Amino acid sequence: MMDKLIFGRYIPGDSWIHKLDPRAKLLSTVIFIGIIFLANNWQTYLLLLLFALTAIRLSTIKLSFFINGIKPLIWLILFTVVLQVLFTGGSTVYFDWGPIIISREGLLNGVFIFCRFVLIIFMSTLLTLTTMPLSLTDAIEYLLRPLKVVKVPVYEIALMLSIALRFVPTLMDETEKIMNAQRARGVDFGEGNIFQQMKAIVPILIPLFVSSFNRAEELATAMEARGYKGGEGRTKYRQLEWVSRDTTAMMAYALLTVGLVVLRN
Amino acid sequence: MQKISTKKIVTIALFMAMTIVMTIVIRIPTFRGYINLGDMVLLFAALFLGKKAGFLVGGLGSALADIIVGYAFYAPITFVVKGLQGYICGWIFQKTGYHKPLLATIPAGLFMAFGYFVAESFMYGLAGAAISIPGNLLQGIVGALGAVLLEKSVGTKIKY
Amino acid sequence: MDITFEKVGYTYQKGTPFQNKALYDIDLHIKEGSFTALVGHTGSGKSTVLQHLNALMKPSEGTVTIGDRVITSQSNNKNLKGIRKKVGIVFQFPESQLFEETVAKDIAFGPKNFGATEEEGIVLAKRMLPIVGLDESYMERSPFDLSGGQMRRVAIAGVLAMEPEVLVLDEPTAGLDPQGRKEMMDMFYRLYRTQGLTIILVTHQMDDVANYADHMVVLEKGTVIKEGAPKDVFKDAAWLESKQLGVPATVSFGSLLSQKTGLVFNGLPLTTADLADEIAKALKQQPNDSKAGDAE
Amino acid sequence: MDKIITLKDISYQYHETDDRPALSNISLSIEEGEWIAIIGHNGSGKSTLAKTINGLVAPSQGEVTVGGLILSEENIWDIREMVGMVFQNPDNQFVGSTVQDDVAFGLENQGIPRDEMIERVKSAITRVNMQDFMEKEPARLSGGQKQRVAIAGVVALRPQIIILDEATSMLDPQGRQEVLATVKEIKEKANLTVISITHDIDEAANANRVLVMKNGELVKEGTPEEIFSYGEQLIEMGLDLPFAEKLKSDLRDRGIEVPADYLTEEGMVDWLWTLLSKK
Ligand SMILES: Nc1ncnc2c1ncn2[C@@H]1O[C@H](COP(=O)(O)OP(=O)(O)OP(=O)(O)O)[C@@H](O)[C@H]1O
Ligand SMILES: Nc1ncnc2c1ncn2[C@@H]1O[C@H](COP(=O)(O)OP(=O)(O)OP(=O)(O)O)[C@@H](O)[C@H]1O
Ligand SMILES: [Mg+2]
Ligand SMILES: [Mg+2]
Repeated sequence: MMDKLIFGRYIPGDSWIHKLDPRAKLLSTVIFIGIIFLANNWQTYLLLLLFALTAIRLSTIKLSFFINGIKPLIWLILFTVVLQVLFTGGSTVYFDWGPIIISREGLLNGVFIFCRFVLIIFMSTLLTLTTMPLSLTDAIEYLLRPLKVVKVPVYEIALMLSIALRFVPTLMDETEKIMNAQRARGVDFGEGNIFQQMKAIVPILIPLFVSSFNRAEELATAMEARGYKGGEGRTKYRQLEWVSRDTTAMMAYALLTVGLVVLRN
Repeated sequence: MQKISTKKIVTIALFMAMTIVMTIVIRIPTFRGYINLGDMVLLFAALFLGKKAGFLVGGLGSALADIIVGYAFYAPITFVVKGLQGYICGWIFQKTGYHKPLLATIPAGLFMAFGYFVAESFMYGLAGAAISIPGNLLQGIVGALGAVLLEKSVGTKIKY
Repeated sequence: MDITFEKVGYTYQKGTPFQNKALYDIDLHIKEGSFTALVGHTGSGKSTVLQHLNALMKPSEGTVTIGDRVITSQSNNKNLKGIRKKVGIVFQFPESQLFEETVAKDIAFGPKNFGATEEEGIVLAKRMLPIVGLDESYMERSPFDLSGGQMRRVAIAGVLAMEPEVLVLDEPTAGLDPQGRKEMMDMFYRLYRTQGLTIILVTHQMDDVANYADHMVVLEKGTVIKEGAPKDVFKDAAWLESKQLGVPATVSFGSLLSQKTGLVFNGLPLTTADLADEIAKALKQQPNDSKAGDAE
Repeated sequence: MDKIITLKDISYQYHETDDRPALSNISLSIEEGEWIAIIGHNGSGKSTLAKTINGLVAPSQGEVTVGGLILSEENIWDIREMVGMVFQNPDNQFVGSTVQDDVAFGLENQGIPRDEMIERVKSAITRVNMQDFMEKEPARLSGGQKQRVAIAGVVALRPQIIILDEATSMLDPQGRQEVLATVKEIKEKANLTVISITHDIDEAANANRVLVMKNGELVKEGTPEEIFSYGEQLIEMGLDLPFAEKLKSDLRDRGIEVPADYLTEEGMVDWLWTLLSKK
């Protein structure tokens, strides 16, 4: 259980994509989700699909990992697609029954929405699979820096994020240990109705929270003993390096955007 | 910039970690898949540490959880919606004199369901967004109740 | 109730890229009424073995037989409560499992899960407190206001209240001071002696093994590399040292003494009392021998 | 030798409602390069005493001098640079996400330039023999390894004093040995002053001087030999009996006359040998 969670769903590797600066990856994911709304015909979707598949190829991670990412959302996706198909009017009607109309436009729309879902999931899965959560917090901190002007305590927030990530595996372990201890005392988890299940969780939650507060107390003491006195005047050990590879990636996105603008209706 | 005490930084960080853990580990199966207890943690944080902490734990903790489990595309929405959920909870609790936690957590939970609805309507259209309302509402309510229970039972067991 | 492992193997996260084989080929027999010590390095698989003892884990390979229940990888998860009640586990740092408002309620939590009523639970709690060395005045106190050592006692009382036949202890004295450690070990030994509990103890303290256990199992890298009575296992001090497991102070002192004085012990003295007996005997014997010599 | 730490008449109480102060009228001084063990039963005030030395606890009365500076609001951070602390629970003092990040944490706090930081992190990690684990997360380390990283974090700051507050009590015997060996080696090389709070007899035996706390007071002090010769009383002081003492007491029960002085195990063997060969 632990291994999975230390990395999130990160799959170690050293492909071109793995090596990209996390800022570049984070930005590109955001850009991709933005420009996907530019696509409105099959040429543009095809272009996006090619782009995404190339990126996946470059990551050397098996396609099945990405397809797995779709599974949990499949019902939501299908439902949305069906609604799109049923309620989009159009000129070429195949079927008409009161408010329910199946038209050529509707079908096409359904297919496009489906593609949009798949593409978004693929690209965000790519981010998760190729980037360690820790480097992501580095990137988030960097991208938050401008907020310092409006008095947001960016250093402190960054520190919180990295401490949070550092403690996730520890707390997972602790959760598992407490669950085991309570199971040994006769608690059944995952049985009964929602209220019974909530009740079964109380003996995990309370110890977990109490111990977290104790941890916080001890950790804060340890940090102050090590000279932590606030964000000011601190230097940074970790540094991100933006190299030509990252610029190339951003250029690719610029080209993709241009391509979409040219091809869209 | 007002200085944040080390203890507060660490406590918020641990709450963020808890949000992630509760989102990932504890899943209560319901009719529409799962509900997780991330909301409960962020609402508890808002009650206990105030609105700003509620915003940080809700926004950053939950967004990080989204990224870790592979729904990075949800992270920006989550950041805003859950961040505000925490903030609203903390704000109401403060305005109402720290007496009635349910008065703060329930509206925050309702806001969350509404927030996701608005955000998702851009992605999936109105109908697609509407289908996640019941699930989100349930999760919001469970979170709201859970947070209040926690505040009652954990609050007496720690010195903060 | 006997517990038997046959060819047991366990793999964490089987079928994922992270799978990790923690146990293999374990054959083990724990007799009813025995006091078994389980020793081995950190990561050798002790805690993983423990969780098989009450079916918190199911073996990936092989079978675990607990009383008359047979657990394999195929067993379903229903009706395990019977096993959980009979085999009580005190996990490492058990104070972290406390959650109730009062000591009494926390102790009664286990029994209630196994069908006891509120009142029965309270009666049990009242009975368990003196066993773990606390008095009745603790019943209504919050467990979170107690000292670390007292919290641990309450947690142990919570497991004892389930009235298990087998008591499994994962490093129960870790982090306690020497006096607390001794009191706690004496308490388990009393339970073993007077109530006939079967005890399985995970420990790094070879002195505890020597003082209390009648059977010991040595784990290394996920499998059993030695099993037997402590007297026999500790005989091979060189082997234990080579495994960096150490020997009880009595054994190392005894061998130092034999080397220097040529004193031969009648069997390996494991406890300080045994050793003192042997030394006293030697001291009293020799004058007699030499007197006999003088007379000639 | 110079006094590196002087406490003058220190008292401290956590809450006004406490029935007795956590520390009352403690005075002591520690010389540069000494290894001090502080023992005492649970709640006797050992941790509180340690925390007054670097200002984590501000005594309500008395004066603390560290490295020639009288502790005050102004120089508290300078003093914390001189005093490194390692706490009991390995998990609750690991701040960084990996070994190297954690060791760097203290250096970041002091605003050390990055180039120098990289060098110091590396050499500190090498000191504690964790160089193969630079990139590892805490979740993948054993307790002993985590404590060694904590020591590296202290060493990187080049302090003059290191305080171990039951730093080995949650570890298995092997982890305990690893940590102690590491501290010993570093102490030799850097002429550190070590203060170790402990319940472990072997750890106390390393000290030049043992201080005994009881109910917030300093009740005894002496060399390990002097303190160990208290025999049965050691248990009340929160320490186990040395094996030789246990054996002595069992022999005494069997009507054998034993010396009152403290004996090491070797000493005990020698004594028995003379006794056996005399007869
Ligand atoms: N939840 C888990 N997921 C994956 N691997 C695990 C998990 N728990 C333990 N392991 C691995 O299984 C092996 C045995 O671990 P186990 O905890 O049983 O050892 P142990 O002998 O109890 O150690 P210790 O003395 O440190 O408690 C180790 O290699 C460990 O890394
Ligand atoms: N944070 C705190 N708030 C209130 N009282 C405290 C706090 N920490 C310690 N005390 C009290 O101060 C006294 C001394 O505690 P301290 O922790 O210094 O003892 P110790 O000798 O280190 O004990 P141990 O061996 O258990 O670590 C105790 O009575 C304890 O209950
Ligand atoms: Mg273990
Ligand atoms: Mg202490």
